[in-house]
Amino acid sequence: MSVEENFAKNSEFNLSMVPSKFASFMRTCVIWQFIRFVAINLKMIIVVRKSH
Amino acid sequence: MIKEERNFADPQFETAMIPGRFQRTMRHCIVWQLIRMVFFSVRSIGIIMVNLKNEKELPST
Amino acid sequence: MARLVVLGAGVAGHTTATFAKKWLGNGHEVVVVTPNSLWNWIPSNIWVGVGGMSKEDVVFPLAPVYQKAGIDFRQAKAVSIHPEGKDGSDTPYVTVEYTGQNKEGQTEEITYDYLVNATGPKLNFDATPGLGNGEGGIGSNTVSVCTADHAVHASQELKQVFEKAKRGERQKILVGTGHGMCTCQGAAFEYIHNIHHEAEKAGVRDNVDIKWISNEAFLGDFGMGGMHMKVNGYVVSSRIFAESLYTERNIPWIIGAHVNKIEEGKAHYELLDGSTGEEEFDFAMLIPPFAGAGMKAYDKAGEDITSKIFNPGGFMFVDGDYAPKPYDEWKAADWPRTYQNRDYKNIFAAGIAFAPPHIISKPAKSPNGTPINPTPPRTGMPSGIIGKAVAHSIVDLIKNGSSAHLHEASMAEMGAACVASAGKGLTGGQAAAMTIYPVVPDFDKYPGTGRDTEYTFGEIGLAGHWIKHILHHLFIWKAKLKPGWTLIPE
Amino acid sequence: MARLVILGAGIAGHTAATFAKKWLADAHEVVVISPNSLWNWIPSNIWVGVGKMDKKRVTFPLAPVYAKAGIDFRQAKALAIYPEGKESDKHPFVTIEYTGQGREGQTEALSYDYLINATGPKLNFGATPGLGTGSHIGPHTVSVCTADHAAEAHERLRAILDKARQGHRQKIVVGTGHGTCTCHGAAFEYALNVEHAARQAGVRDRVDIQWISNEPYPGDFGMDGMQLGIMGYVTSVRIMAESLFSERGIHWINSAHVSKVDAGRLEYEQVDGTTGEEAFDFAMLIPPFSGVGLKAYDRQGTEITDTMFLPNGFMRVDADYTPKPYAEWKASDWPVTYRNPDYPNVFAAGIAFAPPHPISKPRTSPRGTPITPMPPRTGMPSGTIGKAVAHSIVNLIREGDRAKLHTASMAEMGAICVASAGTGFQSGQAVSFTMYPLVKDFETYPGTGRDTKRTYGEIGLSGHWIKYILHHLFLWKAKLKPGWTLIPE
Repeated sequence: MSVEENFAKNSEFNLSMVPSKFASFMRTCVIWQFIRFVAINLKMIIVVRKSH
Repeated sequence: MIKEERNFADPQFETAMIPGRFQRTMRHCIVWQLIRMVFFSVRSIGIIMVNLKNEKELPST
Repeated sequence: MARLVVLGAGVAGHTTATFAKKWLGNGHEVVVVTPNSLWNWIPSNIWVGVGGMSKEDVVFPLAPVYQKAGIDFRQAKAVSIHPEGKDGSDTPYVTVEYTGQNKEGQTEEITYDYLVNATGPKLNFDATPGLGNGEGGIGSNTVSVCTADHAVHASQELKQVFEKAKRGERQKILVGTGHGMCTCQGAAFEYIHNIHHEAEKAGVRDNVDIKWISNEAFLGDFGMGGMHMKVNGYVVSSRIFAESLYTERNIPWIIGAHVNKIEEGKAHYELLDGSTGEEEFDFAMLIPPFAGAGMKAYDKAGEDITSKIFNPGGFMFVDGDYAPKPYDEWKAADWPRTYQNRDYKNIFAAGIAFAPPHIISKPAKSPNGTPINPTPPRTGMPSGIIGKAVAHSIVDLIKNGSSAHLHEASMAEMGAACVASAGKGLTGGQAAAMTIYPVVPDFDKYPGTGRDTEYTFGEIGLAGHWIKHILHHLFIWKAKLKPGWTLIPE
Repeated sequence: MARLVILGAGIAGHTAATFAKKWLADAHEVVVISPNSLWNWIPSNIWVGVGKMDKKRVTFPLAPVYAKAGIDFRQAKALAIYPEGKESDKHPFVTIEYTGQGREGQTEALSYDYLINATGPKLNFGATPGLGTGSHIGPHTVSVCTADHAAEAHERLRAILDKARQGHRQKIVVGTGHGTCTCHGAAFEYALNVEHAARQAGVRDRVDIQWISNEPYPGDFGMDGMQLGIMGYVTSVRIMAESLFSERGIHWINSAHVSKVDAGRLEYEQVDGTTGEEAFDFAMLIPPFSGVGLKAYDRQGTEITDTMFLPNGFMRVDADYTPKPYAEWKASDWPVTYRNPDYPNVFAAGIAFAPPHPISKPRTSPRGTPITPMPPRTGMPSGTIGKAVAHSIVNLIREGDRAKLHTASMAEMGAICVASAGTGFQSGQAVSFTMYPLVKDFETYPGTGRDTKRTYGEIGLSGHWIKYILHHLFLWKAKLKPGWTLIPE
């Protein structure tokens, strides 16, 4: 509820996607982020390999 | 040519979220959609309950 | 025995020099000319700027590393290039002016067989009145995080602002770009989100208004015309991604702004629609525009040929297609592939020093004729990749003669991985991890977004912070040429 | 023995009549007056409009249902209300004119003890030249507002898709036909269903689809948009709507008042004053809604229409109609009991009641043309209001003037809305929304005006299944088949 009040503060905020409590929590949830860490690394390695 | 990329060629479509292949598949995946239907039904019942709860009785004037 | 002279020891120059030396061995000479005695991992400067790291964490002295590697290091500033030599000698050379090694102020001519210009940018604070001190340095009105020293200064100023906020004084922070032609929005983006994060940690966020101002046409342009990336299975414009992040953190934005004047506590700006405005601040970090390092060039007769070798911005012409063309005729193929100078085949330019054929974002002007558009970023991963390719080419030229095949690293065929910090902390930190392929959009190959959405992806979270932190140590390890450094990709 | 007269047999009127009769049983009289012999599940009309259902599947004859329930059904059009009766007889009454039951054209005066005005909208095609005259649709555009209109829309759409199949490029325009339209949801569904139909017919690449609407942006829906929870984020429905259009290659024109329609061409004016025109081969434009044009007279026979109704023909109820600037609008302005302030035995339900103000921000073009989407009052809110009003009247009949009234404020009411984006048991899709409350309440929910935990949206096949199940469920309920009272509004 706290972050979505931002919508009211500024009309230009209206085209945004503001994370809910769950999404915010997942962003700093260590277990989930470890999984994402591996996934992002794989994605990055692919791009690095494509670039050389 | 990937569908979602073609659509972004139009500037009016800039601020959109266009589903990728995975999201498009999930939208028609029967098992997942059954789960979503149950989920949405539960939400709908929540709304109906709130409406019933909010129906108050006021003294007639 | 051939001599390769590398001007600059940033990401591009350092990569070129170290790989060239490794491949050439002791049979040939590699000389590095740079005015700084320290190597700096620039991406971490933003953490110095919020007090999360000290200067020592992001720099190390170059001399011992080069000594161990057998690279001839001259702490000097390159002044001019003489690609045809001079009267009486055909050997090309550069003149340098020492800034250290106890030879301060002395000039010297260093001959070369091959030259790599990797001088990086000049931080052109003078482009906006009030942004600098008139000597290319940082002024008293605004701070910067472009160098480690600037960042240290910024963190001290920021600390004072936080202290005032703690005492209940409302503070206004402005972060962004200080001119209509800036690049490097990424650094400002990271800095503003790190400030937000630190303000929250310090419990003063409610007393601090944070605002973004930049020359981008929309939030999330980043000088690359924005990008469309996969997020949660959807393809979205980086605009939504960025606007969402700013909204979530209650950071309003001014976009399409050319900051034309800074006074104490006040920035004046002009917008793309021609309107003007001003914004007050207690603390402002505004990135200056970049110019070339300001080297001159002379032919054999001593005539100034600077404009033949460099574009008006001071960046070196290479094998790009520099013919002016309207925006919709721009092609991915215009971008340079080998970074070889078009006139002198033994000169290359890498990193920020090469002249991009055109900007990547859509060019835009205000009704008053002020160009307001971000110039293309050439930092980080692309710099390293280009540096390595150039080293490869020169090594082949030295070993196999002028018929050698040159190595290519077009930014239109190059992906980049970019991790933009949004707050530091082992469990509370966050960063936006992005991959983008290719850097320069190729609308022939990928009509629509210009990029391959399979490989263009973005996500924000703690994992991104871990990656950024690991990259910090990894690249400093690599730059120090510690065991296994060649295994670490650019 | 009291008599409750209900004008209209749409969602609001039918719900009110059936519940009132169930609760009052044979002790009191319930009379329904409706000019139509058929009941229509309007949300499914868009499927008739793309030929996925025929008219028979979305309508049924009312007479047998009412006969079985013991409701007195008069197939007639209400003409005027006499809430004070006549000089000679102070009993209030309505005058009606039959349109069926073998008595076409006959008029009659019908006295009542309680009256519910649930007449729904007049489809005001006449508001835009070329869209039609009066309440009749013109030859240039089609509509999906009634089952007959929808059937005709399908006939013409089929011809368009045939032409596309023969290789002719076709242009389809879908949206609203006037600056003050409401019911964007139906047009939105139709646009997506037409796109789906064109794709299924294999001619999508030869059909250009253009959306035109009086909303400030796609997804306003006359409710000032909404911020909803989706995939763990809270986002404006604008992004969702624009994304759906983008994904399907449907272009949009916003803030447009369609000012004139000709054969194959329409003119529009936008809120910034610019004008434009759009050529089309097929256009489905929703007309603006107005009240059905009921008159009211006092005991002396003096017309009092203006005191009972607002100028747009909707009935005054217990809302705060004082004109106020947008910033001062409050959730508490909205009606709670739907009782007429002057005549306490008259109520209005569904579209027939006058909303105190739009929900979207009102805007006018530099030329003074209002371009403001009006608040939707259809579907779930209509049913909920109809039931609450029936409840109140039953209490009044049983307990007299001291009885308690039931409330159904749209500012405290949630709604479930499923917008179809294409039919098919496996290929269909629909956007399922829940929202709470319907009218934004910034005092209770300072951020977005709504409770984002209860305001939610998702697109997928499951939405289509839900819409399909609702279709059958509500027809079952409207036919008063066993267990009908268990199905919520």
